[in-house]
Amino acid sequence: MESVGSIIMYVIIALAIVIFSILAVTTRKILRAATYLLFTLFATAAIYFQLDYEFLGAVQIAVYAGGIVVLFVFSILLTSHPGDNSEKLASKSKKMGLVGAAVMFIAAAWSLFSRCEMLMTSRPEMSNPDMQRVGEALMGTAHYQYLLPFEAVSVLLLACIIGGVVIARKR
Amino acid sequence: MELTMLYYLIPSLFMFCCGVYGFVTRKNMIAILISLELMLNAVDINFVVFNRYLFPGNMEGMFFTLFAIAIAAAETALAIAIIINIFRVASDIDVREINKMKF
Amino acid sequence: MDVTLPIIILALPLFMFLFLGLLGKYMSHRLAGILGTAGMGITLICAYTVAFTYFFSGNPDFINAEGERLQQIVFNVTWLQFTPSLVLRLGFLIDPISSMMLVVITTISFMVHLYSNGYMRDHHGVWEKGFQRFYAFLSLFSFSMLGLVVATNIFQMYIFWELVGASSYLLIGFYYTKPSAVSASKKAFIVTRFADLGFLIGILILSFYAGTFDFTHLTSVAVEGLNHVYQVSEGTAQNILSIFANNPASTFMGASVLTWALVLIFMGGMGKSAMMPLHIWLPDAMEGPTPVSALIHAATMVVAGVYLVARLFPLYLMETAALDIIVVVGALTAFYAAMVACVQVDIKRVLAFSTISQIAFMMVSLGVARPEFHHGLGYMASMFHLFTHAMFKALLFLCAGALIHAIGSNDYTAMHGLRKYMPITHVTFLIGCLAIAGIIPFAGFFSKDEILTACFGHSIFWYIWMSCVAGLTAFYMFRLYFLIFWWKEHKVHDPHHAPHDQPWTMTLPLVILAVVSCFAGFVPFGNLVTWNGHPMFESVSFLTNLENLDWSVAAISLTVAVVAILIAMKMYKTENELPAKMRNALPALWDWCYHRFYWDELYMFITHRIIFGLVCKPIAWFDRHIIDGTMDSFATLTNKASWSIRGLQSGNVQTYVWIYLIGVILLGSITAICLI
Amino acid sequence: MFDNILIYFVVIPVLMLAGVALCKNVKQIRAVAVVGSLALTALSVYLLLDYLHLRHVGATAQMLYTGSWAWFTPLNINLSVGVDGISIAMILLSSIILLTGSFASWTIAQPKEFFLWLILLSTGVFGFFISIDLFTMFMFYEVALIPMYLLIGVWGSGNKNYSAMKLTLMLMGGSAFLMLGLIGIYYHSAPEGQPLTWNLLEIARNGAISENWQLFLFPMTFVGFGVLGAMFPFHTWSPDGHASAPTAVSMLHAGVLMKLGGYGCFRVAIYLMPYAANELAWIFLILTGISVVYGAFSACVQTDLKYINAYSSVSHCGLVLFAILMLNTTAMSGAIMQMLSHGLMTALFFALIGMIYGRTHTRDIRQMGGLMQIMPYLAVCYVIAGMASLGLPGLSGFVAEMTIFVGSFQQGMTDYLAGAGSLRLVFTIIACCSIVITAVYILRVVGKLLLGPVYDDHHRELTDATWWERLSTATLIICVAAIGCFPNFFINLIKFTFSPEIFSVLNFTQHSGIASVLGMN
Repeated sequence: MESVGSIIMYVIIALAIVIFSILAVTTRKILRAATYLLFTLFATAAIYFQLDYEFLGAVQIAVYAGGIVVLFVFSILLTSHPGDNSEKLASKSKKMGLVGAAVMFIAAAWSLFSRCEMLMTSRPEMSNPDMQRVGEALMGTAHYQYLLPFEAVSVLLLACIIGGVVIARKR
Repeated sequence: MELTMLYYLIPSLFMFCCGVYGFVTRKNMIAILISLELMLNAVDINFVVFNRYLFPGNMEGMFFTLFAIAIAAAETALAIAIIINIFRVASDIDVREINKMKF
Repeated sequence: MDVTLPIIILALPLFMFLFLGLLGKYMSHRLAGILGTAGMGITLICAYTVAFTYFFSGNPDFINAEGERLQQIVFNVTWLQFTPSLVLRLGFLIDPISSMMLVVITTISFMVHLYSNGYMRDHHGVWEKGFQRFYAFLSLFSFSMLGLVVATNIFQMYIFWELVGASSYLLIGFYYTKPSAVSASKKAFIVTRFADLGFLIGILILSFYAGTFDFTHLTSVAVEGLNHVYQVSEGTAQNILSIFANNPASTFMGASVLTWALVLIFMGGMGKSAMMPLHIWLPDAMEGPTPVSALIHAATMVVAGVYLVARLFPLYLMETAALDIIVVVGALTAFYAAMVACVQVDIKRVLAFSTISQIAFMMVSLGVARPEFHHGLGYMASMFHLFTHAMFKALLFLCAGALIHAIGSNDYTAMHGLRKYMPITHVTFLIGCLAIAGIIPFAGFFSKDEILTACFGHSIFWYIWMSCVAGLTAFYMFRLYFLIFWWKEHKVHDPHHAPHDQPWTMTLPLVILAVVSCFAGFVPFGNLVTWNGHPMFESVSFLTNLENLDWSVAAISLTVAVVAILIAMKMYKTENELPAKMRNALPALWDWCYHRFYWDELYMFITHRIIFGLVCKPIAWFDRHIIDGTMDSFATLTNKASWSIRGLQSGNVQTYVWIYLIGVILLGSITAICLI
Repeated sequence: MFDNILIYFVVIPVLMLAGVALCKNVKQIRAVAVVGSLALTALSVYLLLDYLHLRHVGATAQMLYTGSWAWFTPLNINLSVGVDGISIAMILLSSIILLTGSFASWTIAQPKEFFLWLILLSTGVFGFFISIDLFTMFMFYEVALIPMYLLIGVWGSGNKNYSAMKLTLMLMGGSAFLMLGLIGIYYHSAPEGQPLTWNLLEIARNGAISENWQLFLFPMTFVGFGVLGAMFPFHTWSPDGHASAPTAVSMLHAGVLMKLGGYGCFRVAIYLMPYAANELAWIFLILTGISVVYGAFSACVQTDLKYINAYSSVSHCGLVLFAILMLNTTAMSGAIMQMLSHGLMTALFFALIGMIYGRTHTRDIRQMGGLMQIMPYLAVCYVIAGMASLGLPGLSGFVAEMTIFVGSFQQGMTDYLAGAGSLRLVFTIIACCSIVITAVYILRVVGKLLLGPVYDDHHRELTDATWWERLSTATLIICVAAIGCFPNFFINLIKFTFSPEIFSVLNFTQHSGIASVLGMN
């Protein structure tokens, strides 16, 4: 049994995710969409916190909410014509998208519910992964340690930095 | 009431479907990118949830998410660089117009 | 026999061809002419030596104790080995007919070489363009023709047969800037090529059954070293016949295989010797320079067909059906050509048709020859006529060349009354005409008389037929003679440019050939050339031929000839209305003769309308549109299929997502359904 | 490995490739190409003499100079080499044509790239002829095909993209069949339980391909090689391809590459699958027999010089395959002679056409005439080539055709008398007819193009051949005349292979396969 507080917390998080997701994809002003995305990301971070992954939550806030959204905002400001930052959606494509998303949602939800028992296990106890464990796992080369992907990602990031500079540079 | 996996998977699924909806309906490339981020986030949540509920002793899900976040950041940065570049060339970022590279 | 002379006979002309052909343009015209003529002169001497050695030396290699002439193979080198037994050899065979042909070819060839030194120049002494080339081609032709007659086997003959065809092509087309010469040369080559197809298939059949190409094996027996009795003994005949008879396929479409082979081989002869219906190339071949016509299209190459049949005569004797075909073809051709010759305007064409007719005489003579009658008189007569005809027809052509050279036109309408201006030509031409008309004692009389005798012995019908042709011959030749030299006076506008006799290089051959034409008839051919090598007469003297004449036949033919000459004289000696009246009396006949019975038109129709129009063009169309169209349609189909699915690759990311989504949902539902 | 002389036929072209790649200007490239191809020619002449010497002193092995080096052992792929008289003849032909082709492309645009591809192509050709391993053979075959696309597509003329694409696709289609056939042969190359092999000689020795499999694999390989040999109805790449290709490529393609088809047909298809060769010969006899007359008839009405020659190649190469299918020593020897003869002759033709085209800028015979007066050397060479083509004795065409006709006729009559149907006989006679049709189209061209009055007065200013063109054509003419004058030398070189001990198909008493199918008795 969970404490009532965490249930209330969950409800708030879930509502935030649902509402801000919908708003992020339906709002006509692109800057607002970015803002709603930010809220969704915050809600996601909250989930991580609630599931005891504090480090992950922190990364989520720092990288996603802090970095990516700022990038979005910048790019929106750079690419939108003044006074023309809204778009009209064709109702047909809207409907189609809605139907597609709904079908997908129903199908996935149905398959989730059809395995309801399996998913109804209670949350096991877990010691919060402290920074030492995270650090060791990230920097080790043994089983369940991730130095290689870490390096790969770092190289990727480097490539992205260079790529971003090259692409965005003025000729 | 107990907060089982299902309780976390449903909002994440919802988020994912919102991402899909946004991806197929929006015309602005940045909006599409935002939708993409939503989908990524939903997947991240799933990883974490599964890790937390099914293999609490391990950290694969968490690390996967961690790397996914890093890669998403890289990808977004690059995508935005491309978008800005396209905007420079075409002064428009409507995805329907950007089809010079088809066929 | 020593191999040196035979090798020189073959190698020297070949060398002269290569020498003049490759280096000719670096030497002066005069030098090329002198070299060519000298080369031919040496060949002539060698050939004469060989022939006279063969005929008169009494060497036991050449003549046996019974006085029978033998075949001897001087050398025979393997050239191409088809199968262990079937070997194509190149060699040198001497026997009566090849020796005789050596004499004929080298004589005429030398005369022509000499004559061309004068002919291939205009009145101001400027040499014709390509003079060296002309001599090179003449040498090539001489080489090929000599190789043909000394062939030891039928395939060697075929090889040189093709080579003479090619050199004839080159020489007819000597004036290659003239379209008519080009098309004439093309026509000559293709028509003879078509005939050669028959020859080739005939050879293939013959060699398959007989297992050899060699004449010695095909036509004689009693192999003793290199000497072969030139005779088919009873045993061999049975042997060869049984080869053909013991096979299950020995008859094909009602005729024996041997007959088929021989008829097909004769078809090759028909092509080269311009027998109907393959004669159409010869009149056109007159587009070549006149010396060439004299050499190739009167004296040597065109008699190759006769020579071929004579060569295989013992085989033909085994299948007389083939000989009957030869008679019919020959007789029809002789008559047809004589008819046409009566109305032609171009003097070379008249001579060409006369050639066709005379060769047909030889063919008929071969066809009617049987051992039973006068020891194969027809064979001897044919060879005799070949010999005399070569001489007097070459003479006539060279005279015609002199006339053309002097006048600058081929038509008698531009000549008339030339007897005063060109006396030597006049006399020599007259001798030629008398010889061909068969007036005693000129050469043609004796040989033609022998032919008629042979026909008489075979069938009275063909005798009468051929006598008529002989009469026609006398008529058209004297028509030509009178129209050129009499009819009316020649109008000369400028005395300096009056027609005149030619330089000595041209006159000398005329005189020599005229003398030969006067006396060639007295050569005792019956003792030299017979089908089995057996001499016909016991003793030989200058008058042998005269003594052995069948005077009843001779008298009739003489009468016919004289009457024909008189008619010609009446009609053409002075300008009168008679020819026009004749023409108007039988307009259709005249028309048909004048247009050579429309053979050319028929061939044009067949080649252009049927072969080109109904075979080649449809095939080419079929290839481009059906075959290639099918191949292309594979490509087009693939292309179309690609285009039709091209739209899926729209470049629109959202479309891809849609497709992806649909795929995911479908896959998911399928999985779900399967799991349930 | 490098002690085997044969390997140098691949090494020298590779060195040439490197040399051309390092060259700085056109003179160096020409030097490398000429020196390299001269070296190849010298090497092949040496090989020929040495081979004759070895045979003379009593070497009786089927292939001499054999060698084998493992390449990929899990699939038993080796680089196996070995030659007999036929391969040597083909190698000699290839090197001569490469040499003359280098001269013929003396002034080509972008010489470096051109020669690189050309030499790569010839590497494939030489490799193919020295290989006796099916896999390496196939590989070299492909190496020879691919450069063709670029050579035609880049340096060609006219509708070159279409032609290059068509040629490559059709030949690739053939390769697909061929690969299927070769792999099939590989999997049946040895009896149950023994290691599989790609080696031709071992496969033939094992004789393990079952009759049913032969019936399947024979058409695959025969069609595969037959496409390259321009067999009806897969010949349509030939006119377009040749018409568009640059001179040297046409020469090499018609002169050598098309021979790969014929060579492969007897070396692989007939040699390894004698049973099926005997059973199925009738199908291909009909097709190739049609090729012979069909190509000739088509050539009669073409107006483009290269088309005429391409169709004539269809006819002549059809005769090669036709003769091979006679399964008779004489005819098969004739087929090899015809390959040599056609290779040299058609190379000469294409060289001359290229030279004429380079001057007049048209290949339409209606637009030209009287070239004999303008460029006598080229015209005389053309006449000689034409004479060789129509089978004038003393030139190569005659001996080849006559050997084929004699052999085919013998086989046809044997069949016929043995009650095995008259198919061979009938088609032999039909094929004989081609000599007349050949004369028609050759003389038509000669008459229209070279003789007669000058058609276009602008042509009067054109020049005759340059020294490299003279060298190129003279070499070919000498070779053509050499074969024509001394055929027995070549026949003896070839004949060793076509003995019944080696070609087991020659042992078959004529089977009634043809008769039973067509009901001809």
